[in-house]
Amino acid sequence: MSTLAVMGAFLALTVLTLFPAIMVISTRNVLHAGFWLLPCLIGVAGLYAMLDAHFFVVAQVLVYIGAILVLILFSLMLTRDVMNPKAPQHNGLVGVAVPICATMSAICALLLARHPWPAGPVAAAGAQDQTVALGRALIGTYALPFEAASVLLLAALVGAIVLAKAPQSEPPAAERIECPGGEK
Amino acid sequence: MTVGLSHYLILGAALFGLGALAAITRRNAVAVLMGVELMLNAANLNFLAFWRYLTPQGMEAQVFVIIGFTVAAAEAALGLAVVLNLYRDFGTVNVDEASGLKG
Amino acid sequence: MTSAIGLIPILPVAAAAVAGALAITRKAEKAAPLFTLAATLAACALALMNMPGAGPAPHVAAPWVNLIPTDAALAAPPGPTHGLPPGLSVVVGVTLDPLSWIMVLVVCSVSALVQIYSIGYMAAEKGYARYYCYLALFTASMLGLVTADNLFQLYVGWELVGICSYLLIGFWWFKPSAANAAKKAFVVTRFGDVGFMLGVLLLVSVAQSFKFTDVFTAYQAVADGSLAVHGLFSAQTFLWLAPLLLLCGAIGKSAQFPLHVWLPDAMEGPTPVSALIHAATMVAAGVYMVARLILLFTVQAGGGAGAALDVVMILGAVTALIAATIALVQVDIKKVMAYSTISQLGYMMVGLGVGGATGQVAGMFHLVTHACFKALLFLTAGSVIHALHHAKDPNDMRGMGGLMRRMPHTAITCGIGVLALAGFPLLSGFWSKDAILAVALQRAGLFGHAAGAGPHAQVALACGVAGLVAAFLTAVYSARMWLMTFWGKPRSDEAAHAHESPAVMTLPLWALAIPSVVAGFLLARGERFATFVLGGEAGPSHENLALSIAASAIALAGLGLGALLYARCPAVDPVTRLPRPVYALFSNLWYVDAFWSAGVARGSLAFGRAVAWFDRNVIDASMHGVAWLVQQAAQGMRRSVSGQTQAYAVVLVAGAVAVVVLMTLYEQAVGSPGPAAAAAGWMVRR
Amino acid sequence: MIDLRPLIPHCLIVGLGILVVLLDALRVRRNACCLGFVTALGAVAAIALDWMGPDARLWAGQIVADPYSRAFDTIFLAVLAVVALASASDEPHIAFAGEYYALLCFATVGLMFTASAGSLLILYVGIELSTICLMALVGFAKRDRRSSEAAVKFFVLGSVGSALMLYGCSIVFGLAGGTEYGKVLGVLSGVGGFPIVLWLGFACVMAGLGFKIAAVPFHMWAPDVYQGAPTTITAFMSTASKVGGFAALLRFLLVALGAAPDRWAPVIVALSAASIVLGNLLAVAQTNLKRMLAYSGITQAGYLLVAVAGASAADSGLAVGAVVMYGMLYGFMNVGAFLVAQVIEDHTGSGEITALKGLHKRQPLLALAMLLFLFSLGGIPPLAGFVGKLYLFAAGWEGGRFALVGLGAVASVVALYYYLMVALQVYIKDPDDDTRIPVSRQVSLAVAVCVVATLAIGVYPRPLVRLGDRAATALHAYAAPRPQSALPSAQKP
Repeated sequence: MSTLAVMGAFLALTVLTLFPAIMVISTRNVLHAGFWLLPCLIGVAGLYAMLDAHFFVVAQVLVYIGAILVLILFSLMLTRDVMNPKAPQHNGLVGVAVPICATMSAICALLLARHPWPAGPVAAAGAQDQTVALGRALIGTYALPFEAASVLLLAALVGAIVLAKAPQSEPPAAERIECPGGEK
Repeated sequence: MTVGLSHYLILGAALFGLGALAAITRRNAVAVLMGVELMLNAANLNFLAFWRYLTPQGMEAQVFVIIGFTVAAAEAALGLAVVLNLYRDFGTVNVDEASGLKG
Repeated sequence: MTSAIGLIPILPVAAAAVAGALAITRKAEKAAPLFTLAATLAACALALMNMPGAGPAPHVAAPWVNLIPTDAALAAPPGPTHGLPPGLSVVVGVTLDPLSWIMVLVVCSVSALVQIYSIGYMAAEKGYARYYCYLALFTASMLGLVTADNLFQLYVGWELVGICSYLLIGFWWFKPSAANAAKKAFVVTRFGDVGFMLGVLLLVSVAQSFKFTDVFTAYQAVADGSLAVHGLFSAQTFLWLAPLLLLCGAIGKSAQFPLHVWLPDAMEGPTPVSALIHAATMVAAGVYMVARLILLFTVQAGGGAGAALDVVMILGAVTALIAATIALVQVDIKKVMAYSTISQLGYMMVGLGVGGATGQVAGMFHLVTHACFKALLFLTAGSVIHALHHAKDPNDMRGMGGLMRRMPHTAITCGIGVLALAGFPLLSGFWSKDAILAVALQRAGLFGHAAGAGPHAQVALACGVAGLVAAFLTAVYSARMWLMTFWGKPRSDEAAHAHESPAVMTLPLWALAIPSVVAGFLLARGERFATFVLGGEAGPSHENLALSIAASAIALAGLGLGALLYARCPAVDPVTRLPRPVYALFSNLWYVDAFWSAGVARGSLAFGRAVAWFDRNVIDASMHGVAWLVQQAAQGMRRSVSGQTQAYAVVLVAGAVAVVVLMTLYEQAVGSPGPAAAAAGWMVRR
Repeated sequence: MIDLRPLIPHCLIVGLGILVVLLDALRVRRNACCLGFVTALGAVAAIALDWMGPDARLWAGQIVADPYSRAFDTIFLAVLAVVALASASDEPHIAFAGEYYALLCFATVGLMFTASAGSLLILYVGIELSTICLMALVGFAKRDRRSSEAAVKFFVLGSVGSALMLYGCSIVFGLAGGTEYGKVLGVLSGVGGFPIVLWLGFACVMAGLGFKIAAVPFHMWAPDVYQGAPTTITAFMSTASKVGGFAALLRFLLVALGAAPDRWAPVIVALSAASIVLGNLLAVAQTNLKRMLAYSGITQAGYLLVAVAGASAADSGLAVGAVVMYGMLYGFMNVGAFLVAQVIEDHTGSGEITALKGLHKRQPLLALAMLLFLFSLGGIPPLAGFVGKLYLFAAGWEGGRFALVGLGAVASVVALYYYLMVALQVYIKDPDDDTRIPVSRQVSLAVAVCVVATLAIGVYPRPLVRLGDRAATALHAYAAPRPQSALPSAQKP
């Protein structure tokens, strides 16, 4: 691929990633925000592909888009009926948060761009070799973090089940409604 | 002009900031979770960019990304359970309405 | 036998544990005093058996803990350290040098008498065993403090004394005023304690040891220039800062101006506790500490005049004077005594301010005699209050009068105490007060000249004169207090029907009255005392007939004036029934009376009121003001914690950004380009 | 073949977690308190096994088993044991008792990883593991609205904190080509000493660790979450989790960034001063006991940071020893205070400080225990808190942080005010209701352990000092083999 084509692809993926990200923030409808997350995550998967990280392209699609995003959309639909479409979808912190997040992004971008990173990309191994090497690493040098991550998933699973399971006796409905700050 | 490491890093920084913005300003708890996922994605992008340009033979970055995926999945699962709980007790999924504890 | 002296502070702790167990289980509460009293007397006996003689003072020590024993620190190559060396160890020890020995005797005997007295006084109270538990703990803390041979133990005892006083002053927790007074005493003294702690840390960091002897050696070495001071300070700064920081502690604990405000409020505790606090324990701690460490106040660079001693002396004189004037206008019998205590503590500070062994002896001498007569006075006050406990305000002297007949033992012993306090010739207070005035005025160049380092002559002169004035005022209010309480006719039903306290309460009074009379005389005007304290060396003589006569005259004049002013106040004047010429004579005297009232007395009363006002509205109020400000700031901050999760997240993210910005600023301050500058440079180059 | 013996205690605790779930699921609860005792016993056994294991650095130094990590493991496991014991009496009322203990165990394993972490990878995994478990535990009291609210808050802030930390790790990785601490140290010997970008990574990692230790400005979650969470969980979070953050922080700063202490020191000093001032100020205004303890915990984190700041300038041995020591005694006294708070809250239904009114009449022994904990937290001799604070301040002083030590000393006075306010309620005020407060045997035992530890450490701290000493020596030895030329001053040509 020519340099120009690579640049073009990168720019396209940038737009594909950042524009939906902005929409995730700004769109009023939360369900739409959930849908906007899809192209964003696909854009990131594309970037992974450009970085020759083949395993993670698949992982991104499977884990993020296949599992996490579906989970998110599912729970959005579950709780949608409580959301008043006329109520504001953003809190009063926009004025404070925008400059702070912009500053953070700017500082990160400037510093990272300015740093004299060692020159140029080194040729990457093929997809199959990479995946084999990763598999070996996960049962070799990095077995411990891998195992720890499995405990982490187990813990999250246990915690999620405990929290999500309905309590034996529901509190009366009247008690639920009068929450502090409930009426905005 | 070729696409270099810094391009990915700048993109990552932007994505990170946008994720933080979503996490801070959206009232809906699920949308907050989406923001956090964006932030984690930015970090993962950083890792893979560094891996590709600096240590293509090393494995640590990829392991870190796998951990990042795991954490994202775990947080999504747990987060949604927490939100469900919030919905049960408060009748809302807006983070800013659960503000009884303060001071 | 010597090794047993380690038990002196431990025995009362054990007794306190037993009493505490009785208090918690609420069983056999009446047995508590047996244990605490036995422990106190045993400690006293141990001290008596180990009286320091010509040889080295009895001393036991045991290593307790190495404070900083890290192997890593020991293995590290020697580099610049900022103070504490690796392997600094705390050796706990009990010493019975003359200074400690005297204090042990004073603490034990006063504590034992207070405990006996309390058997009667507290008989009807709830929490009997709890009370004795606290008393024993208080005694133990003070014994630990005075027998310490190192700064660490001194500090621990210092803090424990504070806690015990908190518990005892707040003993009647159901009275809000008692609870507040307890808090106030604790918090106000803590202000001084901060200084004390910093002073201890500073000294230890230089001396690299907690032991008094090591600290003295190191301090002397710094003064000589043979030891360098690391850290923030120059040697010169260290030499004045360290003693002054220590003095802060004494100001708080010994109720010196301007931190004396807690002491009058501390009267909310049971009266025997006041006796203990005022005579032997809490307030004596500060004076004892300064006396113990007097070398630090005296030694200055190049043998120059002691700025630290000037401060001690001026502070003492100001306190003595101010407190005496306030005492003049009080109507609460315990308040009079409280201010009197403050005033006398000021005296002790004036004595200590002379510096060296001379000052040490003078201050400690007054501490000992004051312990006798002030404990006596408080216990008599307690006896009176106990007798009047049905009255609306049993402490108010305006509701007393004529108790002389109803309570002869109390009245006579109180009279002895009052005379001793006023400095009546040949009683104990006379000798010790005289000694302080003598050393102060000698330092000023009068009555012979004193050699060696010490405060400036002008300061000594001013403070000596202030001491004389205060002595006069002391005599006035002493007479007033006694006369208003015991003289004349009862001014209330309760006073008219008061009964003498039981023997268990009056016996301790007599036991204290005897030393109040003879202590000064027996110690031969301080000289025998001085010889003992200085370990066999003959103390310097302050024999000066002229000064003694002057002091006696001042005391007698004060007493006389008091009698003139107040002997008539309590009741309808008996002299009106006398034959006419005699009455005229008394009338003439009355003119003198009026003259004194209009002139000196009313003036000093007004001054006293003004000082009391200042005390209440400026010093007290500024303390409250600080507390109020903190509360307001806290409430303001509290409102900013909104409960909004995402506002918290903003702070979290902003915190991370702030860390980067902070590092930038710091880097720019130290000269290398920070991220912001680097980023700007990058933009320009593009 | 890699020697896996150092990981036996970790495996034991994971296995313990699974075991209690199975015991619960199979209804093997003859005695209702069995699970709590099993957990506590397992924790104690793990402490013993931990100290029997060999010292090792596994997988190229990613994980380090040495007396330093063991000292901290001991703290986490001791807190786990005490908390499990105290929870045992409530077991019949907990809906998912097995899962409750399992999550506590998993959180403890995560903390043990943070103490052993020799690379940011392990550190991140450990921190995430403990945080995720705690997220679930905070919301465990599902029928309590406050618990749900606290869970949401902890979840949102914890996720943002973890994302910040992961981003920071990525930057450090990019600079060093790896996150093993030795590699990070190598970056410092590169061109220009301390690359500017490393600040960025440091700041983000610091945000994650600051969140864990609840230091200002990363502290905002703590009061709300402490107040809302079940009290036993609060006790665990405010001690084990906080100390775990310090274990990781010290190793990261002294090993990975050990060659540039003058660069990170100002940040630590600023965090410390801010924590001390803000924590104290806000604690003064609190009326809820758990909130007050939360703000006091923020102040305590500030005190610990005084020692960390001291470690920057001088030899770090004293500071490390002081942190280990304070971590241990803080664990006992703070857990003790929270357990008393729990008893009161269970009985009266109120978490306000005024609920303690006249406690000494209703339960004299518990009142005495509370008084001891409060005085110890206030740093009054001869209790443990005094010795600990002495060490922390001595370490700060040794490191030349005189102003910070002065601030800490003044703050200790202010802190006494709010501790005494509670003592006032306990001892001075009259109770509204004179009935005796029942305390279960399990809770009594747990409180007694805390009391004995608080007293014993205060009176005879020597063994704990030795422990801290060994930990310091170990960390020193771990950091020492690095070439001294890594120091920026030495690598000039």
